[in-house]
Amino acid sequence: MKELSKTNRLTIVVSAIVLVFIVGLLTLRKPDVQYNQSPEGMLTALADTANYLLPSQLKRIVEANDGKSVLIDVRNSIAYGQNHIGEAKNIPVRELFTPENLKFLRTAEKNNQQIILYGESPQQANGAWMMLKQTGFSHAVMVNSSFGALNRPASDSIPVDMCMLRDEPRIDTAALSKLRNPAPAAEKPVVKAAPKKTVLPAPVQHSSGGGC
Amino acid sequence: MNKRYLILAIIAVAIGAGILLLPENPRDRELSPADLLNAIDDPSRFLSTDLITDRLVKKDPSLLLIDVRPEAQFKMFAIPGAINIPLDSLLTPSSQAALENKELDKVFYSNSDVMADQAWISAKRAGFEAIFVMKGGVNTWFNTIVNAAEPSETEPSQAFALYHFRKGACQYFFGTGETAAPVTEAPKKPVSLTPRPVQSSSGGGC
Amino acid sequence: MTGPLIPMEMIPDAWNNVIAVLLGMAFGFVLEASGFSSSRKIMGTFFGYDFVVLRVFFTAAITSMSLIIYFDYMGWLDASMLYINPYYVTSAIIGGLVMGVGFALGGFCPGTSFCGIAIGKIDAMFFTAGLFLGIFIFSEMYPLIETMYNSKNLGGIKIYEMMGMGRNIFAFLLIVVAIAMFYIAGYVEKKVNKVEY
Amino acid sequence: MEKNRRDGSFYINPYLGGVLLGLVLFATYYITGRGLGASGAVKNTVVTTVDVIAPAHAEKSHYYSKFLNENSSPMNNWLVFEVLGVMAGAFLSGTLYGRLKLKNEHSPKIKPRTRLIAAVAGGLMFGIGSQLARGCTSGAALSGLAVLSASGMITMLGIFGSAYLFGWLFKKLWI
Repeated sequence: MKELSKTNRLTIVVSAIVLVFIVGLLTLRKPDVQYNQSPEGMLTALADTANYLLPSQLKRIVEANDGKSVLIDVRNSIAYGQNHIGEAKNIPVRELFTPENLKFLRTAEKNNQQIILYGESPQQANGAWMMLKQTGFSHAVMVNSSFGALNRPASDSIPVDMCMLRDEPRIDTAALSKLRNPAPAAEKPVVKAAPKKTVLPAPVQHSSGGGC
Repeated sequence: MNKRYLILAIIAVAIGAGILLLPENPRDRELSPADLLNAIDDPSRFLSTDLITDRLVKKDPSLLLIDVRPEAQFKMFAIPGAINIPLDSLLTPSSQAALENKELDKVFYSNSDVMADQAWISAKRAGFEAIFVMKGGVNTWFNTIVNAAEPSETEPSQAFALYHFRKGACQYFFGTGETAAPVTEAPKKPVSLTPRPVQSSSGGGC
Repeated sequence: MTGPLIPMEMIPDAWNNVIAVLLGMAFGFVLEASGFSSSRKIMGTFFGYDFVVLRVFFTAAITSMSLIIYFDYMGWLDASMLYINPYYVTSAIIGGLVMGVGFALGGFCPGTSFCGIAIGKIDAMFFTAGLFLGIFIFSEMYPLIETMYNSKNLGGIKIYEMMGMGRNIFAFLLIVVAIAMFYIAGYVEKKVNKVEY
Repeated sequence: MEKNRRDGSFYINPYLGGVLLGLVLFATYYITGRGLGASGAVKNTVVTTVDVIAPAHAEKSHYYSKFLNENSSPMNNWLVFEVLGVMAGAFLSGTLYGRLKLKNEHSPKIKPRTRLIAAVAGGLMFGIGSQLARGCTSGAALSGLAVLSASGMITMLGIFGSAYLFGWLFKKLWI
């Protein structure tokens, strides 16, 4: 076993590997953004109506302008340039995590400011909002309305159609029941509350909603 | 034996102890926040209601419609052939099994876009592939397929083809249309601009 | 650069074969230089006079395992993209046992027999001839054993998942067990009579 | 040291060999995403040979046809090139350390012919086993152990366990 007594080169190689590990660990940069909420926790947050702002609530906040919140416009810069709400800052969805935007958002988060996101549609705001909510911005909320509806001069009288808090079914039940029972029989199915041509009432009862 | 070996053994154990300190990654497939943001910004996940209807009518076996609304709403009205996975139970093991199937195009829908998109983002983060969102949700589906508006005389013939396709689909789903419009063939091409997902399967489709 | 490079398409496919030859050369050099070209040196592991196989095998395993784990953590390598042999329970166990018999009889395994051929070992050449014959026989017998060959597929499962423990704990234990084995090997080697070969 | 390097009895420290082998294995994983292997090359050679001699038979067989495709020959395979490299590398090492010599290694107690018969029998068993386990010592056990795959671990235990058992049975061949 004379080869067992020769350990010089072995030591050199092992030291080199250990050196690689140490250098790697020292130079390791944590990614700027990390999840701090589990997927399951996020699903719970999605069901919390406090995370969705109604247009009327937004209006009140914009008018108060007390520095307790920052408004973020997640549409592209052209749309932002044409028109935007109040003193909104433009952060397109794709640029949400650029260093300067992150710095801005983190400052707002540190100052306990509410981060309010709105977009062309609630769906656009939702993407950006979910990203922020999952990565540690606990004060982020989204506006549950489209920009077009927000920007009406008299946003107090927002039509029901525009108020889209948590997706409501707006299907024509009359047409549906006609489909299911082609001949208008005597005994109507009692599933439908209102057989007349109407809009289904919203299943979620929101007290805060002034606009609806 | 040899002092060197003692030192080397200690180094090896130290490396092993270092491994112990590293985080386990149970969420191996989880998308990083940066990747997820890019995915969110990419609109290719949206499929139009007409495209979905076309695939439903053709009994495309590679299509799985997932209704993410609460159960009560699902029972009241749902698109034929859809299964119900309410948003809050999206990540339970039984739901994950449905999302796991790589052969199927999983299409989320809700009443409008938001909830379906929330389900999509959650599933995307968890690393699921071949998932889509039906643009407009039930509301649009209902208004375009069931309550299809008849185009006026002046509109191009494509509008009429689309209208007849919708009426035909409606009759297909519910047995009868409101008007006795003859069932015409679905347009040869997908009626919407949304491209069909690249991942094709043996199933029908276009 | 995040590996693995070829699946990530960082190296064009054309380089594939060149890389194969280079990596093969390194592999062959290390095997030969460690003494794997000599069947009697290899067999020493089973009779306790030379534990070179045990030492090389486990040192290599724990080295590359630690490298993969650390590189995965540091983001230089995506470990989830590495190929993992599917685990077919029955055929893996039977195959392992059959290979063990072949090892005891032939004194080589396929990789080392090629090293043996390269430096002119006649027994290695006969072993490789047997290898060809064995694979040919297997292919011809395949219809008979097809069901067993394909039964009980657990997919590309990891050993620690199968045992229900964490990856890091398993890796640590493997390193500790390997060092303990090296120590025992050194002890046994002293006790057993030397064999000249 | 320089003196005994050339006489063929010099081997590198086994732990150094192990660490170097680990680095090679890691490099293979890092570059190609798969491990090293050896028996796969033999399999591809067998498939090619059968395909050349009896194409109809190869086409019909369930096993050969798995590895045949119309565009490229099974010989044009990563593993085949790798094994060519292995032989080149071993030749290099053999030259460096002075081990290039035609030799039939066997125990002094047996005839050379017995050794060769045992070698063929061993190779035969190894060939069958490696196809069953979908890889040999390097392909399944070593590469599998590096990524902690279950099949690698089980195959390794199978190989070493039964080799220990049968090693004592065939002790005469070796000591």
